[in-house]
Formats: sequence, structure tokens, C-alpha cells
Amino acid sequence: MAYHIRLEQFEGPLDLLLSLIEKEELDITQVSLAKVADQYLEYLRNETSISLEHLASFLTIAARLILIKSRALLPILEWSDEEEESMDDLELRLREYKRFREAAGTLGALFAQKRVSHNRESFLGTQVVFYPPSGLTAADLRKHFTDVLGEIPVFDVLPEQAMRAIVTLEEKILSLQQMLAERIEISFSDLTRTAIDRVEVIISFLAVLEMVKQRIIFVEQGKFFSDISIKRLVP
Amino acid sequence: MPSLHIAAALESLLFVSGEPLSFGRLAKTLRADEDDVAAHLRALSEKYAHDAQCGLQLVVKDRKAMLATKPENAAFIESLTKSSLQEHLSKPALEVLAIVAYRTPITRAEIEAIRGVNCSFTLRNLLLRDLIERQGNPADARGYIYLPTFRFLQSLGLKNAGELPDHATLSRDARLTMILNEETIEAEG
Amino acid sequence: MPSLHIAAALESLLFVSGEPLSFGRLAKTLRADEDDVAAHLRALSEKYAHDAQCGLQLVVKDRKAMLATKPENAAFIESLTKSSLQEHLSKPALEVLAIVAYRTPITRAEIEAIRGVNCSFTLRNLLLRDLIERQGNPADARGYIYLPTFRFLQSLGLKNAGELPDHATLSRDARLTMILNEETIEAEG
Repeated sequence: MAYHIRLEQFEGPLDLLLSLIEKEELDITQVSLAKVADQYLEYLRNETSISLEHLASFLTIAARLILIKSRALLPILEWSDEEEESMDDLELRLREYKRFREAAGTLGALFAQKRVSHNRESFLGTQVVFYPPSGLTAADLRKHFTDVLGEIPVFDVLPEQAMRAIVTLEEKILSLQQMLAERIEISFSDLTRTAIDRVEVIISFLAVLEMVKQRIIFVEQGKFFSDISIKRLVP
Repeated sequence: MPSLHIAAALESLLFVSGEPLSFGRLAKTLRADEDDVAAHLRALSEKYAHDAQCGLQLVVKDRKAMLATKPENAAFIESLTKSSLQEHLSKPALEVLAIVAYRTPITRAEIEAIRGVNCSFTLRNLLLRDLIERQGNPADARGYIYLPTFRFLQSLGLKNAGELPDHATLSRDARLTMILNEETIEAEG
Repeated sequence: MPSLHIAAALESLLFVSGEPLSFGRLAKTLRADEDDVAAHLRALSEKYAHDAQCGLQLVVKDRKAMLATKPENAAFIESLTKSSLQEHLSKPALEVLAIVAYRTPITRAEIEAIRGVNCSFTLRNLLLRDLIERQGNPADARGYIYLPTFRFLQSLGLKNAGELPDHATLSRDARLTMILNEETIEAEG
């Protein structure tokens, strides 16, 4: 039976990754990161409701996990300093995040004890004295009010828009399958021609990798940085 | 409840209350005997009186008790009160004042939704200076609504808040409507 | 002014103020030395802590002091004022709060670097609940730094941030400096 965890339960990629490692009762090491990389990608693939904004951060971590996994599988390959650093960095960040996730649990338990220290309302019983700010005019008040209006955050309307723009890995795989049903071969640039941003290009790439893994397609690349041709494997 | 704890709890209760508390109410709150409470109050009063390093005193009248400061420190308190009134109003305070003036009557939750930060200290300060006043909220028995005081509007040369510059357009700005609706939805959700 | 009197006057001022008073403001009001005031505040805090019959404690943060009740009496106060402070905090809210509390002062970018996700909603929520506050960032005119509030310490019944669990280890971390430097380079690049 498929083990499904809804991504909404996870506050971001580090939370998901840490939960996977803890579920397997592993310590945070490169080896355990490589071990849970597939599960991480699996959750990402099954999840249909990550907003685009969140997806970018999930995919950044996915890219690092793929790197870590490749290093575990292909130890003979040489990695650039930058790549090595980004792999170590994920491990260190995860350790750091873990400490705060635990601290958050401790704080939650402290809040639950309701050991509240109450203060006294300020100047209780003091006689109110009319003390207008000197030199303040109605025009000043207007300016302060327009300043307030200007500070009202616009992000409050964003989530709804982001929700509409969801593109999932699953959808990409489906659309790739459809395209391949019509034609025997397409190129990666065909697949990403209508992509609205880089994130969608990354999703397309992950979709291709996933389908290679599942032996649905195979890919060919003539030389570095040239277009990738994608062919359907005849069943 | 052990004696020690009654004494401490009694002091905590008197500290937060701004009005005299009857022995009966204190006893009921502490689930203790009223005579016990009376005895502890006497002890507390003596403890304050005998400790020259202590700045508090217990005022008891008609079987009601209230905490207050020792009279010899009155001059310092007056100086603190005066300086907090004379202090220039901070930018946040002026903004809250402007919100109350343009959107009167308004609740604290609405002011905070508009500014995105908690405003309790600021509101308290504006109330003490008699620039705003608060009234019971007809829509919520436990809440308050805030309004600019007549004297404050008068000091700006206005008869009412409607005379503020561009009042009609600014008080109905679309951004306000948006953020206030948003918060309602969040609170309900 | 003799020492004895400073101690008593200090307690009177804190009682009347209700809200936190800076050491500087206290010193000025008492016409005393700021270091003297700090020493008296320490003594006052210890006096409260050692007296089991006392219901008060001194909460100190960022060279500001405030009088408040001992947390073990919270239930009595809530029964008196019929208001209970319901602080249900979500998991994300607790994480952001923990990061701000231990790593204060901290920028939004730094919090997000630790959590790996955008935190603007959660920050706004915590600001509205007065558990964190924000100030202009001295290092970046357009940005903010976030700090825990007195209200936060009070909600947990703590006298100062040093009483937070594992404060010494969680507040210092060489690793953090590394991440933050890296983010700065990324942001500049």
C-alpha cells in the first residue's frame, strides 16, 4: 500500500526532509540524505497542491538531493568545490533547522503550561490630561494616514493568485505522455516552450528524469547543452 | 491552600486590579476563608510598612483593599507621569491617532490589522493624553471602540472627523477594505 | 538620594508605569546613576524571587524593566479578570518564534534561511499577537529586525530571555554565521 503524506503537513522542504529522515530513524548524514532522496521526490511527485512560490524552494532542495544521491551512486565522478559545498551545506542546514524545530516543541509545551506573568495596565487610576502634540495640524494627520495606507502589505492577496498557478510534476508527466502519444519523439525545448518561468522548466526536467527511471521514455543528448530529444519506449 | 501561597496570590491579585477589591471577592477568588484573607492582608500591610526599601502600601477601607504607592514617592511619580505626557508622540502613535481619526469608530483589532502590529501600549498612551476615547462596542459586549476626542478635533480646528482633509476618499480607501475583509476571513477560517 | 529610598522609589515607579521602563528613564526620573539603578533592580528581582510570600517578579529585557505577577498565580488572576490569554500557536508560528527568541535580533531573510520557507505570514501573525516586535534595521534602511517582546517572556512566565530552555547553546552557533554569510553573498551576487 502506498504510504501517503500530504505535503501541506510540512512547512517547507527542510521540514519534509527532516521528517523523512526521522521516520527512517536515521541521523543527519550524507548517506541518510541519499537514502531518503527518492522518497522526497516521490512526495513531491504525488503532491498536487504546492503553490508555485513554495515549489521553488522544494525543488532547490530536490536538486541538491539528486546531486547527493548521484555522488553516492557514482563515487568515481569528480565534483566541483561548489557542488561539494552545496551538498555539505544541506546537511548543516538540516541540523540547524532540527535544533529549532525541537526548540519550537519545547516552547509549545511551555505555552501549554499557561504560566503567564501578568502586568498591570499602565498608569491605572492616573487622571487623564489633555495633552495635544504641539504643532500637529489636520494636514499632518492626513499625511500620517496616507503613510499608513501606503504600508498596507499587498502580499495578502498573493496566495490566491499563487494557488491558481500551480503546476505539478504529475501534470507535467501527464502532458509529456500525451505529447508522446501523438508523436514518437519530441525535444525538451518543445516540452518547455510554453513554460511560464524557470520553475516550470525545472519541473519538466524532473518529469523527464522520473519517466526515464520508470522506463517510459529514453533520452538522448548529442552534446553538452544541446537540446535533449525524448522518445517513447515501445511497450 | 498553604498560607505562603495565599499571601503571594493575594499580592498578585491586588497588583493587577485597578480598583479596590472586597475581602469577600478576594476570598472567593482564592477559594479561601474570608477571615484568613483579612489576616493575610493585615500581615501584608505590616510587611510593606516595615520595609523601608518597599515602595508599596496597602489601602484598606470598608473591607476593601487596594495596592498603592507610598506617599513619600509622589514627587517621582508625578515627574514620570509628566514626562511620559510631554514626550513627543512617536511615528507609530501618530499613525494610530490618524487611523482612529479617519476611521472612527474603530476597534483595536481593526487598527492592528491595518498596521500589522500590536497597538495596546500606543492606544493606552493616546487615551491618557485625552486624544482618543474608548466606549463599549455595541456589536461586542466585551470589546471597545475608539474615537478621537472632541477636544482633540477642536485643537485641529475641526468640528467633527468628517472635516478632516479628503476624509470621504481616504476613509474608504480600497486597501483598507481589502485588509479588513482579509482579517475577518482569517479569523473565521 | 540614600540607597534605601532609591529602592522604594524604584518600586513605586515600576508599579505606576505598568509598562516596561528603560533603566535610563528610571535613572533620570530618580536623578540617580544608571548603574546604581541597574544594581537596585537586580536586588529587587532577587528579593522577589527569594520571598515565597511575594506575588511579584521583575521582568527585564534590553535594559528595560517591568513589574509583573509570579506565573504560579496565573489561574487566580484569570479567574478574577475573567480573561484568559488563549495562545494557540501553530507549528510554523512556534518555529519562527523560537528562531526570533534565541537569535534576536534577526532579519526576515535570516529566519527564512534557517526554515527554508517564506515566513511573512507567520511574522505578521506573531507581530499582531505582540509576541515579537520589529524595529528598523540599522544595517539596512529598508529592512527590519525582529525581537521577542515582554509579552512573549510573560506568556512563558520568564523573568528574562536567559531563562529560555537551552538558551546558552541555542543562542550561539557558528554554523548560523556561515549560512548567513552565504545568503548575503547570494543576495549581493
